[in-house]
Amino acid sequence: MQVTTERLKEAFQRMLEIRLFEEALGELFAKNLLGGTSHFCIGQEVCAVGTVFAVEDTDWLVSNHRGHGHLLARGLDPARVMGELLGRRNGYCGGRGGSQHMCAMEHHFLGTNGITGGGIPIGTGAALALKHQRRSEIVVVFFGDGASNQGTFHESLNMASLWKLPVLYVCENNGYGMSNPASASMAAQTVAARAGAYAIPGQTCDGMDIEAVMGAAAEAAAHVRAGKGPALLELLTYRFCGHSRNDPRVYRTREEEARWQQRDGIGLTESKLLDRGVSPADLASLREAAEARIDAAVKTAMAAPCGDRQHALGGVYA
Amino acid sequence: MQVTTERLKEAFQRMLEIRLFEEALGELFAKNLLGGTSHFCIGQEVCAVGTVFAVEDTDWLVSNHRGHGHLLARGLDPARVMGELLGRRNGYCGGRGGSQHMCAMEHHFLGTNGITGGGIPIGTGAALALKHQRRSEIVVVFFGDGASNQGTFHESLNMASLWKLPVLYVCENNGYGMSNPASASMAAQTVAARAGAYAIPGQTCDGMDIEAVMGAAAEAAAHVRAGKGPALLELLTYRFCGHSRNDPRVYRTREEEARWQQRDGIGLTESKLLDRGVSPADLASLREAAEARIDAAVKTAMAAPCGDRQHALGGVYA
Amino acid sequence: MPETTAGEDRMLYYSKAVNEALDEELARDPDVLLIGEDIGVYGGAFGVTKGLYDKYGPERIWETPISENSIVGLAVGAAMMGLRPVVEIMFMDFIALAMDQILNSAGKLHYMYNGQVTVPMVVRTPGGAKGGYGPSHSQMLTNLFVGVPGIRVVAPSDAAQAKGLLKSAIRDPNPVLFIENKRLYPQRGHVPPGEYTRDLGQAVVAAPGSDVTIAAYSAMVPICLAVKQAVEPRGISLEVVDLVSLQPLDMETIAASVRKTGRLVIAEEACLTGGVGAEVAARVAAECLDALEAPIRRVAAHDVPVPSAPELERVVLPGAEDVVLAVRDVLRW
Amino acid sequence: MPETTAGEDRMLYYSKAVNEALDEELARDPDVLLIGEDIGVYGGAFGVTKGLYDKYGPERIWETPISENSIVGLAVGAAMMGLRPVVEIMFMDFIALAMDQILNSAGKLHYMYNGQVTVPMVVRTPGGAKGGYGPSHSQMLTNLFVGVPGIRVVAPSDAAQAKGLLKSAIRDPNPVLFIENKRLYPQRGHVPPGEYTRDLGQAVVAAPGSDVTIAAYSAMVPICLAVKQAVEPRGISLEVVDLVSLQPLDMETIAASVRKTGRLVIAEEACLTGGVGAEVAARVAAECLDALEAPIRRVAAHDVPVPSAPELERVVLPGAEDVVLAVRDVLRW
Ligand SMILES: Cc1ncc(C[n+]2csc(CCOP(=O)(O)OP(=O)(O)O)c2C)c(N)n1
Ligand SMILES: Cc1ncc(C[n+]2csc(CCOP(=O)(O)OP(=O)(O)O)c2C)c(N)n1
Ligand SMILES: [Mg+2]
Ligand SMILES: [Mg+2]
Repeated sequence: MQVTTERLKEAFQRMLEIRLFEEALGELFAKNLLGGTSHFCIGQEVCAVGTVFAVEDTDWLVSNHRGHGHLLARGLDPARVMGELLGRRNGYCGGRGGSQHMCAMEHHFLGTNGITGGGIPIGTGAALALKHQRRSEIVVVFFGDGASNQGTFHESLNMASLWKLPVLYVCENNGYGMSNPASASMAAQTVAARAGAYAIPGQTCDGMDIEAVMGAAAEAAAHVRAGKGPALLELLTYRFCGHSRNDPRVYRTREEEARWQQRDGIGLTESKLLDRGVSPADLASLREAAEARIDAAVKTAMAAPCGDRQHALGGVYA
Repeated sequence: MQVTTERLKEAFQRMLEIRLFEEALGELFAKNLLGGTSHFCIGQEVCAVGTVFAVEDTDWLVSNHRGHGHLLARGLDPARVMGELLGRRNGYCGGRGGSQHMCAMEHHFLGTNGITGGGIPIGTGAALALKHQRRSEIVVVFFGDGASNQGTFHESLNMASLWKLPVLYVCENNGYGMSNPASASMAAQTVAARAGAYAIPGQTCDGMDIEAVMGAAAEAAAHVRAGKGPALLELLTYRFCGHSRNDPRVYRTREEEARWQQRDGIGLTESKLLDRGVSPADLASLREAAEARIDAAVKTAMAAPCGDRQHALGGVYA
Repeated sequence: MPETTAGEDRMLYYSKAVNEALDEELARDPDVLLIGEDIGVYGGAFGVTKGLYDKYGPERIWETPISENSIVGLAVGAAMMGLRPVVEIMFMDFIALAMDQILNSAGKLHYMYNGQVTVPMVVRTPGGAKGGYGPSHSQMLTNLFVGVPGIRVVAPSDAAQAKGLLKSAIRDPNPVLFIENKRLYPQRGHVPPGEYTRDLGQAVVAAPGSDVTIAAYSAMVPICLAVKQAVEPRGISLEVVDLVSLQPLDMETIAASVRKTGRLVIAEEACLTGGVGAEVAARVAAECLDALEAPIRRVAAHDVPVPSAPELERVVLPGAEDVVLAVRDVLRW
Repeated sequence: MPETTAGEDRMLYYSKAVNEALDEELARDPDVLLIGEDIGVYGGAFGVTKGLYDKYGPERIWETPISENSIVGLAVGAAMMGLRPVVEIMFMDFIALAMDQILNSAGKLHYMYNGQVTVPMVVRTPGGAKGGYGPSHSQMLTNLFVGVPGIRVVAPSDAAQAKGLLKSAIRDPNPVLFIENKRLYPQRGHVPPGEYTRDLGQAVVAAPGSDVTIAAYSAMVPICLAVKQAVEPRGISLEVVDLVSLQPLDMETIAASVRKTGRLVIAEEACLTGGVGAEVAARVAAECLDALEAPIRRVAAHDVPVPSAPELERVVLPGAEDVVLAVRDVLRW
């Protein structure tokens, strides 16, 4: 896939926005302005942006607990995503869902999901609906290496393959399920190696290289869109941060982290842009735009009101 | 594996007993002397006897809903198995469990299981215990092609492989999960093809050939017993009967059934014995012994009393 | 399965009534799909979907591998996209495998996604024992669902209800757990001709009376009706209230009956502890304490797995005698 | 986590008390294993298993992939073979995934296999909300388990109980669901030194009183104790009964208290409908109707998913004010 420089710049800015968004979130956590927990995707921005940019805006996304990147990559309003995290009325779910339960139907975003592996059958069912309705969109389901050990992975990929459903399974293999190294959680060496058990194409791709991800995702999406059934795309990546709030990361070494950080996908993208002749000044203005956007988002969200008693108690039934 | 003629004769008689046992059961059903339902293994006797005969009597067995063959192959008293089916006090579980929930710890039989796929993690956990206790036995888990689509299959095989647990997974692929053809339920062509996803050996074997089954099972069991981790053995077989009571078998043709019946494992074993020079008279006396044993078992079971109120209500907690 | 049809006055098997509802809804609305195991040519373990595969084919009848949790998850995803999937879980016991998708997805999405999606799906499943199916094939697991917000639960007790309620359930924008009953499948009942639906949230006074209210659901309703007949000659008048809806409970109908009779017996096939009966009793005791002339009696299965032997099963499950004893109890007070 | 230790008089975090129980039982009995996700070097999502992996290694601490149903199934199989596995389910919400193995295996095997096996396993899991975890990480799902025969359910409300009960649970021959609480983990309490166990089936009068009985469990107990203190100056004397055991319920202790006070409030963090409170209310109404001077009041979460925003969460969950209102209600009668 040939990625135009314009598109690459957009991707670069979007990845920056995601990172800045989560860094801002980290500060809010540090100031105790947020309750609960949240899972950052710092380090994995390429996976979200590369995949989402490679498919159509009308394609449907299903995400997991680590969904901020997916949400922002899809073009949701950062102020409303932040509002949701802060539990505000302006949030996409009015503060009811929070980080792990955020949905934006207007953006064809079917939701983040707090149950590891829980989104896999839901996305598969959405694909079943698309097939039934003879629509041309596809579904992209994001999940992690850890989630690929859940029974739902097996059950869903099997059915999707049998029925040739239009669904692209994207596994962001960041090497760990929480603290558990992928090598200790998966008997197979890669998640893609499991594709054979479902007679679907499985491919492993460098998840730090935006062009590689966009290329692999576009190819896999084309296969799916052509009606040939599901595909499994594994993106090798790394989260630079802890699993969630307050993770001292005892299960891995600082050296390993440093090694991966040298291959930071945002930095790599920056180099690509410089190589393509984009000027440092241009890059700086992209960065400024990203910063301005996130700053404004945080302000808007912080200023938004919370829901009231009726909002808390109503709307359980349609 | 060289199977001695003596052993082959034993296997032959045992398979006959299983078939006669279930035919007797069929008559009891026809006379409405039994409630509920039951799953016959007529046609699949080779799988049960071949596998169970290939492992040690102290190895542990976990079975599924179609367990009469496994129970009898292991040498349980047919009168007590029949008693259990008839809900009698002499049954292995005093009539509480019935066909799908029968256990015989004295025979290292960890139970049949009415939840499709439910026995797979249980057997895996038993293997974990054996490993923890540094014991030399292994666990054999029986299940069907249909069960291999449950999440527990995926989850359990993955963990067993990671931890090199001493468990042999034996899939009796009889081509159908109830009415659902294996080709419509599994995206992969064979169950054994799924073994690769767990980095364990997977082998498909003719489930109508007793020597082949004994050989393959012995080999797989040796692998497992040597501490090399689990193995998956798929036995291609066919149930000549319906899935359960009152199955009109609309999902398959009489021609297909006839084709398989020509390869009846009991008949094939008989031919093997004749080829080895066993006389027809010898075979007839094996048959008579089997008939006598099952006749007696039915009589004993029918004469046994049912449990009382206290038996129904007590013993929920240890 | 021969059906007597006398003009408009049709006697249908409960299973056939369910089948008719499915058939009519499949015909009416192309968004209705069936999803489940062995629901194709086989027609389901209890024959409920018989004929529908031939009529509607694989585009409408999705016969699945054995994968309960994901099957329900599929339905959730399809429902979010606007379809109206109807899942069959072959025996209610197996629904435990799908508990996650029912509890954490189906029941929550509409609320937690702030109304952006509805989840118009139905999970049909037969509960209850039928003489010898054993511990993993005989449970009435209503206890598991009374505490799950966001889903509706209905349990029809006869053919007419089964048909009307299922049609309503399919048209309802919420996830509905539709509890059938193996013992009711072969029972016949009058079914009105043509199109009709039934209110999903409404209890029904199945037979009026004045001395004791018996609140029951599913297969306990015909048993209680039989008890009513049996004790009538002794001058005892029972009012049988068919709960129909277990979530929400129609407390109005129940309370009105209790206020009339002053005495309440609740009869269900589920285990005693933590059951629908507990909730009804707790609410009645809170709302109608003044009207109660005797302690409420609950009739339910013993808190024991359902054993396989029919002789043992009969001991564990509630029967007519248990209802009679409870009635005697509340009257003796 | 610094711990104050003044001679024998130790103040331990609830989470540390659980940790001590695990540590002592691992040391005492080589058949005790821990099984769960991230329970190794990470020490569990709430730090409860911290240090145990270093001490006991992978032969005793089985850190698993994310596979809840099979993890519980593994424990069942291991328990049948004589081990005493202790499973950690990271958040109680995820237990829905393992419902099948709990309901259809763990709870049934001893009975249905006619006593040939026992299933001495524990499933530990933290229930409840803690300010912002959201709908899939905040539930107190006791409602799902009150109707599951064959398992014991305990829910300790303080550190001392947590330690003693967990040790008893591990030694018990039955499957035990051991419900911890995220909000209690960082609370400290006196823990007796050395070896001790606590009776798994016994409720405890946490604070005696004479006007109203409040029956509560888990994190609602400290809330009710605070309410007791708060209303005392107004001359209202509350008796707080800590249920401790939810299955079986210790009706003797509860009934004795109700007979003394004549008034009952039940407080729990689970959803109102179909909860432990319903069962307690139903039993008290049946057994002590004569002693009741006012209708029983239940305080519980609204029948709503737990929203993520802490402000909304507070509305949905029961708090001290709700208990106070309920007390006022039963006294005004
Ligand atoms: C059913 C369930 N089990 C466990 C968890 C706790 N949990 C949240 S994220 C996570 C790790 C997931 O790993 P992976 O799928 O690799 O995604 P990653 O966090 O690495 O992005 C775990 C164990 C959960 N949320 N749901
Ligand atoms: C969880 C669960 N789902 C469905 C069933 C109903 N059922 C019983 S056996 C069976 C088919 C199993 O197929 P397979 O594993 O191939 O075994 P076979 O019957 O062919 O021996 C089904 C669907 C069940 N008992 N448990
Ligand atoms: Mg990961
Ligand atoms: Mg099969």
